[in-house]
Amino acid sequence: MSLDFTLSRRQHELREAIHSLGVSVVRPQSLAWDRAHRIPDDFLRNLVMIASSMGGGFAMTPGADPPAANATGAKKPSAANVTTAVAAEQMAWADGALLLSLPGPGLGGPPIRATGTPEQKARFFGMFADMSTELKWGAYALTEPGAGSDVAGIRTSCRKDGNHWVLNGRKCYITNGARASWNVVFATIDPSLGRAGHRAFVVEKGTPGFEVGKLEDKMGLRASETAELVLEDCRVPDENLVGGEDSYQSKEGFMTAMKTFDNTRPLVAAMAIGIGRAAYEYARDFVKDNYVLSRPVPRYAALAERLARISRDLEAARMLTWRAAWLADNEIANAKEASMAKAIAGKSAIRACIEAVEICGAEGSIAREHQLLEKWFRDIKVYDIFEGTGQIQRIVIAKRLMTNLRTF
Amino acid sequence: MSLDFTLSRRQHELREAIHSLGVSVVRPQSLAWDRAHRIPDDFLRNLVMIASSMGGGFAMTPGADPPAANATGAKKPSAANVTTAVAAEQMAWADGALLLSLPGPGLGGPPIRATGTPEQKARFFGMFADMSTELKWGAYALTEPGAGSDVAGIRTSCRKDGNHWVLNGRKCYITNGARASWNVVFATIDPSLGRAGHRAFVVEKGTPGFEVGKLEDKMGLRASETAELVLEDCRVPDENLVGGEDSYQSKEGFMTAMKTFDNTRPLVAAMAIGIGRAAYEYARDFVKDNYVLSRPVPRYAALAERLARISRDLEAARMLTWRAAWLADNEIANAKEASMAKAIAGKSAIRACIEAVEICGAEGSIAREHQLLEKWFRDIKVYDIFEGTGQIQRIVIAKRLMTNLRTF
Amino acid sequence: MISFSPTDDQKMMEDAVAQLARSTLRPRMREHEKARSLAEDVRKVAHEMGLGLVAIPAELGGAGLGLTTAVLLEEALAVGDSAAPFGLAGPGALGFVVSELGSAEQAARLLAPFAADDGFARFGAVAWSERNAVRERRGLATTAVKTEGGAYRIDGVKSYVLNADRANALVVFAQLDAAAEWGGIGAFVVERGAKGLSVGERETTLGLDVASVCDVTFDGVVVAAENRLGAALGSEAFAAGVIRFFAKYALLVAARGVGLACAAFETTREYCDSRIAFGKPVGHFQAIAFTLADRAMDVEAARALVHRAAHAWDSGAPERDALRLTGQAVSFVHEAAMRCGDDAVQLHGGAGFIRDYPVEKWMRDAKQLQLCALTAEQADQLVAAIELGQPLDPAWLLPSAESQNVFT
Amino acid sequence: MISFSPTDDQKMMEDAVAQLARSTLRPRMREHEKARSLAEDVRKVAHEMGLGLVAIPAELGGAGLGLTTAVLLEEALAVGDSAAPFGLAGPGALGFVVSELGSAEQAARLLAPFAADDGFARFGAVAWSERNAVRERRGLATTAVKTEGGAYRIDGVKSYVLNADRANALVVFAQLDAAAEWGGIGAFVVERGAKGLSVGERETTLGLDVASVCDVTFDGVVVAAENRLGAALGSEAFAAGVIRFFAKYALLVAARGVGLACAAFETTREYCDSRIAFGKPVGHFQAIAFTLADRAMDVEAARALVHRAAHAWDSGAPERDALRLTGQAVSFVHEAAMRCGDDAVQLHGGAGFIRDYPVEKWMRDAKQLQLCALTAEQADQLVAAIELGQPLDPAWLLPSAESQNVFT
Repeated sequence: MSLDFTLSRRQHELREAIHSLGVSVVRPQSLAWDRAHRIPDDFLRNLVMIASSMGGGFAMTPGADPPAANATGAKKPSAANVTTAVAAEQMAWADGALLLSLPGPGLGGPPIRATGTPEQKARFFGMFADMSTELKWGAYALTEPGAGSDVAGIRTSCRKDGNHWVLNGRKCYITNGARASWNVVFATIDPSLGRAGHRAFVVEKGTPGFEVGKLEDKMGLRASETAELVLEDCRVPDENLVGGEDSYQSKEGFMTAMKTFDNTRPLVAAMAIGIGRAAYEYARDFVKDNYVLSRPVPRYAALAERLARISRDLEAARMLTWRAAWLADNEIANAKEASMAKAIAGKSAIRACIEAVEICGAEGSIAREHQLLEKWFRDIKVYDIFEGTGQIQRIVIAKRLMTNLRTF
Repeated sequence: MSLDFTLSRRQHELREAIHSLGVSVVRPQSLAWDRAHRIPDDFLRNLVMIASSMGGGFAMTPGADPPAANATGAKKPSAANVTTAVAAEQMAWADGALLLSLPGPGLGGPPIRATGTPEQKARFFGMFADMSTELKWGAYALTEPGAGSDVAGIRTSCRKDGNHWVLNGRKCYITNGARASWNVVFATIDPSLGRAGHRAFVVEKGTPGFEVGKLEDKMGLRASETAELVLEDCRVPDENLVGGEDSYQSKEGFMTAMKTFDNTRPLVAAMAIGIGRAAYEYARDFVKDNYVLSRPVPRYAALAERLARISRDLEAARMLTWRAAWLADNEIANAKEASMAKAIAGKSAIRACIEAVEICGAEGSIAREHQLLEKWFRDIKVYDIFEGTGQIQRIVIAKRLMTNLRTF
Repeated sequence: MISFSPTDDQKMMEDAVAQLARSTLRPRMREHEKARSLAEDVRKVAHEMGLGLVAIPAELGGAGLGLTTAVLLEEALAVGDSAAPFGLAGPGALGFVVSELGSAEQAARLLAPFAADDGFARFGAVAWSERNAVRERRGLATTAVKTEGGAYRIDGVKSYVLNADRANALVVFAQLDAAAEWGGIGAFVVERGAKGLSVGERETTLGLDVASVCDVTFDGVVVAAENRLGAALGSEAFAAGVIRFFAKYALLVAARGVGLACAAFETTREYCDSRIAFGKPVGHFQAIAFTLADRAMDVEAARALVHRAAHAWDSGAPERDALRLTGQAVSFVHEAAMRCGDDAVQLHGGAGFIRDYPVEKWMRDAKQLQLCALTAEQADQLVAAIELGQPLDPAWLLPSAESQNVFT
Repeated sequence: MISFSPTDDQKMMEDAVAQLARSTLRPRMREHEKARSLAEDVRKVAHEMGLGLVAIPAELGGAGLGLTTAVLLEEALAVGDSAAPFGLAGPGALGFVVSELGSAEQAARLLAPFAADDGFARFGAVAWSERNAVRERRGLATTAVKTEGGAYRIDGVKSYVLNADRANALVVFAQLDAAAEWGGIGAFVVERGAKGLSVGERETTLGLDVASVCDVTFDGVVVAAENRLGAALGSEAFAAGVIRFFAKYALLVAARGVGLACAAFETTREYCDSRIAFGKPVGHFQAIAFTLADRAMDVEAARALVHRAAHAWDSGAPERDALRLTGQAVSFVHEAAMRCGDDAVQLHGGAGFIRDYPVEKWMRDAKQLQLCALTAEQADQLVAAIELGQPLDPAWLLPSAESQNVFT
């Protein structure tokens, strides 16, 4: 082991491949997708084909790994998380909604992977093995209208009734929740128990009592589907309780959700950096293309400083993101570092977008097919909100800095 | 009434007078005072003479107003607080420690003014009427080693014993506490009562059991005396309980201290702005004097932006300071606004000093008789700490923004 | 004498506008955004209130209420809908150009129609910015050539012209004397329907979408001599007038920014006061409460700076002082409004990203508002030039493709 | 492949230095500050550990451990006392100049004495900065004129030279060819006691007071031809070497900044963990906890950026990449260390301002450290020039009286 900050050949190639795809295919359609509120299935299908032709290289989300690999018990390659971060950054650089829209189990994967029974893994991951005729999604439904950051405060209820569970409640801001073949839905047997009362269920599409509410009209990431889900006396069979009843000793139910975040926060951080970098590069190239730098440009020194600081802060965020992913690859606890990555990436990327628009002046706020800065400005803000707001990340960090700090 | 941001003729003249004094007399000695840890009595005596010759115009601290004015019950001129803010800014511009070192009751004045008995006012203010032979100070002793921002947490005890009170405890960071003829000392009859248990006493120099501990060696404001005070079975006569026992119904005892802060925070804010402005002007003039601005200076645009933002933020702080003072002059409650002024002034002035040094490069960090930037950098930081840290100011503000927010 | 209170007349007008903002602009904000223009009935009401000509001197056909009144009213409007002031009928930027550069005769002739009964449908526009810089010299790419008959022939393309497609009259700035670079520009009034004038397609922008943004092409447009503004002015006086135009217009935009900041802050304060998480209002968490306290300071300081700058203009302060105060106000507001918009989304969490709530619009509007009239960067350069005693060189201080383009 | 772990050898060395820092440097910090130099016994220990020549290539007489090892060790030293690395014996900046510009013969000859047993009392220095800019041309004011015998005659005054009064050898940069401006400078080695060489009085500085700062006057100092460095290099190669010198030296300074930031953060974290106010540790208040979380991110990101830049140099990355990463690291560290120092004082409250506690020193040291080798502004300009594909023009990128002077 020695300090090393060079990508492996495979990581480098993967990044280059996604970059090319981004330039030639993704970006030219990005604004149209945003306006259509959807990435066409045909495009996604082609992407899945390309990805599998690259040796299944598109392991974009921790949950998207082919379950087979998991079933064999093969040890993960020790750079998997770093590789994922590198790829995710590049994909978000192309389009922020793309990775979120990829078919597969999505964020619903990790809880099943982490605590699901072998039968559940086979059943709920198996369906993604062949998507040549039909695309399929899984989704993760935790947030509720009354409980965002306060994950322990969910109110969706579940009660046992024979060999079924009956769920009642509303979930909101669920990525791919409407088109998902199944949602991992979190509910509570008793709100007063806090996290210990949580249970996770795989709720399959078409289950009676499970309805899709409205699709959200958002500031950005508009090509990504965000759904409200309604559960009214929704009956879910026992075998869909993730991990089975035995796995809900103490706080395991809730810890499942937390483990998900630890794995996905560096991923989301990487995506934020990708968008921030897109904005930065746009502004930098705008300067190169629009100014005659060989003669004195009045604002040059101020502009240069601004560009340098954006690039610097994105690089700082990238370091913390790689570090959190590297810790995960080395099976070292990384909850604090993952939250650091997420917090700094959200902040740096939002600043990058805010300042990039300013650098470009009026032109920066105008949307055109090849002028996506306006879109990135709209896309980026949620990266400091979902998967835990910047405030939540700082709580996670602070608890690990202070002795006996349990709550604020 | 109409929006107006022009100084009155009197305010303008006062500011100019202090400015001249600052340039010709104060600043040339400022670094020497800093190194000697003292402003010479002779200088202070002359200053007091000049001030009284200006019609008692140096009403620098709320407590320094001649008590006579108060005794007659004459309504204060409605611009007194604004005038004080203008003068205090200019005086701190000359030297940050000067105003703190001025003879007079200092911060000990307001609690006596606010709640003292007529006899107390006569006795403790009367001594300042003639300082031609001997300079005299009053002081305000609230902070303790274990209770800084947590004012309610003071542990210095007082218990009644016959027609005396017996005080025990330690006070720290007391401006002029060692040379003061008297200190207004806060103590508690019972810590479990919180603020309701507080009592304020005038402890006169030489009272048995009252000792001066060490004088603090500080980062900056080194010409200002900061003392530790020790009270060991210190017996204070009944008549020195500020306001007499009757005035300590409910939380009045503590509220006295709070009222002091409401009046002094804009004053401290103004002082911070004065130091910040000194640093800013130094950097601006450094640029004017050192660069040939008629030919392209590589860093010009970045430098210009930095200067503009420092000046802008100081101006913003000055607006909130004037506003808080103006509210006080118009007898409108200003606790929130006073804290806003203090918070923004501390922040802006510290940034001004930090950035001014950077603008000047290496030269900015070197101390010489006519090169006080290094000193201002050391002086300014405490302005975001004393009279309530930036955090405390934000608590005061937040409580007035949120319904039913009592504590954090 | 310093005072922070408007006159009773101003308060009455402010109240009336606030009423319109509360009852109409805010509730119909999303309706107007969707329609991409303000409804006629709203424009009519605003026109009846005389909001279009508040700041124009009475002798030039305006209401002559001064900039102080104007900023108070613009702020009140923007509290309702930050985009609305950009979409109301009236001369807009053209009013300032005409007052600063035109003769009394020209001003009266050009502004009269806006005061007429059908003024609710009349717009003025200013065509200043150009997408690409001239490479061979400094100055504007659009040219004005004097014809034999004494008229002028205008050729070129202007961009980022607000309400160009609705404008009954627009002022175009063009290069008269190429060799004189920025000293050789002139201003010309072009009426709707002029031969050779064509308005491009409406752009899609990040925010402020009730105002339209279009390119304007001048293909040999002939302008009569009497429609040249400032023909009698020397190039220095002309440049000074142009700088005054940008400064005053930017100050009005800044007032809108204060309104935006205020709306975003107030809405968020209320949300944090009522939204419960982890068992208490989220505003009772210190980090959130402190953020709100900081934004409260932003709003108060921004407002005071704008009022002060407006007062400087109205009270006849030296021009460089008024320009400096304006620059400081504009720069501060641009940043403060962005912070308020950004934090409004952040503190709303997921809800902040959804168009059901108003805050995401304020964040977008804040960003685009920074690009109207003068950017913070330009305002900073103006302040610094004054503080450093530099000449007010239009090449440095005016928006352009060589500095930053702005919407006018 | 990406890794954040040093080698076992590096860890061993780091531990040894950390031990010295913990057992000696920290406890004796104030003693050294008062003495204005490091005690001889401390310098001896450090010399025995070989800390002076870590980064110098083995073939030039150094330890050849590379910049990565050097930054690890410098950071560990600075955790003990941020000033100490500036006051230890060794070639210091001179080592980098000699490695970048000198021949192997020159380097071996000049560096050998520093490795000798009496090296604990040997200092090197670099005389670069000049207080006032030459007005008639760009470049250095100090001149070097070739004499008939082939030697050089140096005349001029240099400022901000670290340890000039203790230096056994110093490198002075001087103008050889006035017409070539920044392209016409040369570097010359001057030994202690050279005729015409005089060292001015030691300056009083804001921080880092164990290093001395003096002016150095060259009054016809004669330098033999073999003591001219880089004589064989073309002006472009020479300029590139000078930029590399500043970059590598600045990176080492940045490593010290990381140590400072880390010490300030850790001390403050512990203080906030134990100091009780309002009934709980102050670190349990959210606003303070979040501030600590932010500073923790600063420290981690700063460290990773420094490691990454050092690794780029050691692994033979393209020079522009290494320079860019260095610039980003330096700029980030300068700001992060200042934030950590500032907040350390702030979160200590009154105690932070008192010299009984270490934190006020870190705040002062942080400020002065920003002015050593390269400022953040200069680092930013370097990054921007690379990102914008601009030539690396010494007039823009090197410290000077026309940009910012620095301590070397």
